[in-house]
Amino acid sequence: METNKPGRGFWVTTAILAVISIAGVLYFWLMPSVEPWLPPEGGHPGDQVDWLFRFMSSTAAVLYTFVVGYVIYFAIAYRLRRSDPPDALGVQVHDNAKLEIAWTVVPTLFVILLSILSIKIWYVLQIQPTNGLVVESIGRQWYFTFRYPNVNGEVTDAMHLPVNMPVTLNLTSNDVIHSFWVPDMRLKADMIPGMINTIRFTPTRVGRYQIICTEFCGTGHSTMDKQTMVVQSMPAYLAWYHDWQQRNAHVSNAIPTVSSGAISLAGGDAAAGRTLFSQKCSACHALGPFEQRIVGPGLRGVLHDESHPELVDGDEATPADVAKILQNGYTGSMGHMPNQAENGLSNNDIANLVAFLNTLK
Amino acid sequence: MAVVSIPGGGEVDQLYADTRELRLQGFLLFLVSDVVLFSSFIFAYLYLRNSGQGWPPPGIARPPISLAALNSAILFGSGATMHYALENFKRGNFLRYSSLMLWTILLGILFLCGQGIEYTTLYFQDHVSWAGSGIFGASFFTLTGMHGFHVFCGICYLVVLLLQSVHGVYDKNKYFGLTAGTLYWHFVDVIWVVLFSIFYLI
Amino acid sequence: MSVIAEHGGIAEHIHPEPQGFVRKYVFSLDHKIIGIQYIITAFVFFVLAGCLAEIIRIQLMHANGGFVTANTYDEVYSIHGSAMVWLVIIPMLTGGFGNFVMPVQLGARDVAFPWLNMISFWLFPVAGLMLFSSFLMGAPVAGWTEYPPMSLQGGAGTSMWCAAIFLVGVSSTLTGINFLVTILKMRAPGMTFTRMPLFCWGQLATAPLLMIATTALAAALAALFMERQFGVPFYDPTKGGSPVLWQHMFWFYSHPAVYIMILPAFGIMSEVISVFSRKPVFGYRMIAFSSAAIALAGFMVWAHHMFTSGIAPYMQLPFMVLTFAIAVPTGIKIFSWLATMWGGKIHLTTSMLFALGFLVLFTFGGISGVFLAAIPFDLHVHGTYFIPAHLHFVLVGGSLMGIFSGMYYWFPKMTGRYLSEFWGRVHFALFVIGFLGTFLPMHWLGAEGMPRRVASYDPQFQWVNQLESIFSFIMTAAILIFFVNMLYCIRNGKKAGHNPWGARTLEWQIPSPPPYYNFKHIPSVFGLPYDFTEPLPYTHLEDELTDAPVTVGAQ
Amino acid sequence: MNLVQIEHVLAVAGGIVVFVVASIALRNDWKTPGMDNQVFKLMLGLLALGGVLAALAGLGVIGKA
Repeated sequence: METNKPGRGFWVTTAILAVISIAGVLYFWLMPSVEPWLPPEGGHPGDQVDWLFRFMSSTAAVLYTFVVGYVIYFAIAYRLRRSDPPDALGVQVHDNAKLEIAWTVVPTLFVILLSILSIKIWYVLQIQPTNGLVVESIGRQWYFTFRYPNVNGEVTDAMHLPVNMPVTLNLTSNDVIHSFWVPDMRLKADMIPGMINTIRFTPTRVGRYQIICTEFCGTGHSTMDKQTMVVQSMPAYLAWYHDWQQRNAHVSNAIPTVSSGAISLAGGDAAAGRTLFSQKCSACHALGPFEQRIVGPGLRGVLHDESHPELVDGDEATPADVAKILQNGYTGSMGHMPNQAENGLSNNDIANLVAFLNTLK
Repeated sequence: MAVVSIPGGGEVDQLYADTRELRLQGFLLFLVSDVVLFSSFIFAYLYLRNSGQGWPPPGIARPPISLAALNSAILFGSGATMHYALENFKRGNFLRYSSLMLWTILLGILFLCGQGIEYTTLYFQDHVSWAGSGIFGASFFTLTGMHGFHVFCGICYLVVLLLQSVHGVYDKNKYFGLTAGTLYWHFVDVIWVVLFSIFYLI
Repeated sequence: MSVIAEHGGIAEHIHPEPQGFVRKYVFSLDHKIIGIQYIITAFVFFVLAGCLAEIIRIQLMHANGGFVTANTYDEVYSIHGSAMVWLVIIPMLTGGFGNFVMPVQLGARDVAFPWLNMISFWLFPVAGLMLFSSFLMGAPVAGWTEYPPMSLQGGAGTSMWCAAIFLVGVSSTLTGINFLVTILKMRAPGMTFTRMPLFCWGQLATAPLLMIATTALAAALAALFMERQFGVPFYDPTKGGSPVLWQHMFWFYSHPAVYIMILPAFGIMSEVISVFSRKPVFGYRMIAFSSAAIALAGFMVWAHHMFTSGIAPYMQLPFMVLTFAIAVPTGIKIFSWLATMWGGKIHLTTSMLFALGFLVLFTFGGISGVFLAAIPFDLHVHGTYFIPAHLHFVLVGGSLMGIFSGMYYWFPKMTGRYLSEFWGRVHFALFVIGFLGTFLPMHWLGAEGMPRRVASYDPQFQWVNQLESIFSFIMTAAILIFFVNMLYCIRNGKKAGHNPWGARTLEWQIPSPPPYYNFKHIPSVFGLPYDFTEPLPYTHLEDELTDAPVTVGAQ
Repeated sequence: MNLVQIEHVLAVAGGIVVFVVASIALRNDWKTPGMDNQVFKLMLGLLALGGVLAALAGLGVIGKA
């Protein structure tokens, strides 16, 4: 019967494995960039994700080196040798309390540490600045469109962003579930019809980055990676933005802030409102009955629906109240609707929209 | 009956103490999985209900509570008669057993009739339908319909049990079928307590 | 002599041995025949789904695809995934090995409800045929997860898919009930929970998952079916439904399903590693309890598949931490198996080689699972090729390696003959090389920016995909060798005797293949089956290998 | 009395009867052993609760029309 204690070979192997795993740890911490493993990093908080990747990879390197090393070493060192009788038995140990406690407690501590670090970085993702540029992206079969503040119409080619400016990106979908992913920014959120998901980040490197849909969305899903996120310097961005605004100027006279006080609804033009609706509202609202939700409810008969005498804010359905909601936006049980500034609506636009909505019966 | 002679058979006795135990456990586990089925649909209902459209969704009338309460009382009553039917069978009082079984079946049918009235009123008077009334129609008719189907199956089961017991399939020492029937019927009742609460009371 | 008849007792489990071919091999009530039926059927579906996998790999040889149309490609991977999960791995590990081995290991003559067992089995090939027949009417395209609203747009076959998965779910649920009652009630005298072989512990942890989680899936599928066929709104947001509801209900099943697919394989590992190391399983209790812990925790982590779906941020945290926590019991198992090997006299049979392969590959899949559980990293790789890489490491590197290990281990018990060890080694070597070459680069592809479920992709990834495809052919060759080996050795393999591996669990103490009643006399158990220095911990086994008659018949 | 009122009255009466009967059955069975009886007791308890709910709903104390 062999001894119950590990022999010299075991400790030598352990030492070799320790050296290899330390090398692994050093590699993952000291490598100048994560680029062999992840795409180049293009912004904040992607750098945080990279940090977590380094941490997890280095600990995984330790664990995996030891598991694989021991499997191979044991299989060779403790194999049944030709000199052994065929019915030779191994060392009959059943358990070892200390060892078992150790390999329960150490991974538990590691799990706690990993949880703390992950939560910390998760928290960084949650507290990204909200005061920057607000862009909306809508997933469609099979392309993305983008909306910018104070501009009507949707950008359908590329998403332009200024460098070093925090971005709030509101995502939704027009048909099935898509997912918005820019590998270089390390961030992703699903675009789900009927919901708005938000991601916030700050691009820090000028360049063109691929935008990829990562949720299967139909036959064209494979081709939904052709659009790019163009991160440019502030002047270049502004030039693009103003050009884009100019090209859409015939639709609206954009205003920067939420106006205070009641909006005059006199002289609202229903026809202009209809055009505006298809540009500004139709991503989230259908013209069907209330039940037909996209993000918000269907708006047919919003002012003339006997089964809905009240609007979401609890007030009576009057043109003035509709205008108030358009002006201030809404956040509550039905979801979130951007306010006047975020939607880029002028007072005149609101009057036109209310006039249009009033015609729906 | 097929039999195996086994030396030292006392141990075999310990092994399969009683197939009644096995069947009982199997049947209870079946009921557990049925509970999970209902729970999943109830989860779906509560999830949709809280998805921000208000409840009942605008333009939809809840079914009247008076009929539902009466209907519930009928179904719960059938649970009580079923319980005493089994009690009487255990005591050997076959006549009372059969009459209580008949009452149970009758009350069960009454419950289904009540539900039929409720459905027709909803459909013809309030124009609430399964597929055409949004999540209200979907969850209400799916859940109550599934329960109604269970009641229907239960009634068929009870009829079979009654006929079997008339033909003497069960006796005072061997009546697992009746236990299972009672368990099933109680289960149907108890599920209704939950459905009644979540559809009519909250 | 005692006769147990009036009680209804044992007679229920001792039918006279059937004689006709149909009653013996087709509509059999015998758990061993049913187990083999499961294994054969699952292998047939394995071949079909494997062919689909090769279509996927051939398509991806070129960045523009072109082997099949994008729509066909979507159908192919959807059915590949569904079939591999529901028609191969789950039935193989629970219905197959569970049925064949578990009752014998418990010292029982059959499962608790043989009729139910037969029904469970026959639902399974029917469901499988339905699933594959969905190709005839436009198979589902939205992957094995079938997220609505996409699955609401899918072809008519999507409804067929719902019905097929529903049926195979009913089969799983019934099997779960059957196994749970068997394990709780039908253990041989003295076979306490702490003396049960660890494979039975694996099945004990799996059975409640089969029973409970599968029912939740049935509800989700029924709702999807109703929505597709009758327009009942559950998931369609334009009618008030919620697509995220499906994700919750689906993953409430499908995460436990992951453990349904791995816990029995864990059980096989414990048996194989202990027997071929000639050592007791190290830390029996910890391995057994960690199975239970994994099964329990498996119910509370489903939303880690939905970190990008916009569930409330504070809701994400408990799911992340609990998912991390599952690494602890899993780690305990891996470490315990390593310690079992330490100081052993390791027989490097094919079965043991696959067990070692399991340790190496599954650990990698487990570690990438921890990566995925961390929300910030998951936000990067979710929906990319990192996910197929991870899931193939745990399902192929874990479950399938377990199945292979179990096949080489129990094949002598099923047929009385060995599988060829030489070809087994060839199978092992080619399979591991092919597997690593196919799936290891996928991690990198995903992290670098290749989304999953695409029929064409960015040309910069073409060389990696070609490499993977070539290695996948090696893997296919390995599996062909395995099948030829099996088919050849059923009749021509070396005779194995009743206990070729020197194992000590009950199934090895009776002849191979086991007789209809398994045991002439039900043994009593007075110890664990892993003490190699002690005599066997069973009584009443003296007659099992002799020709002494057992009295069976009407009286 | 119109139909609705009759329904209310019957619901209250039925609910009370169910509660009383189920409670008595529960008390009689309280000490019975065996798994089936444990389940029966649980179910009887819930049945009694159901009776109370039906009666209260009939009274109009709880529930929304």
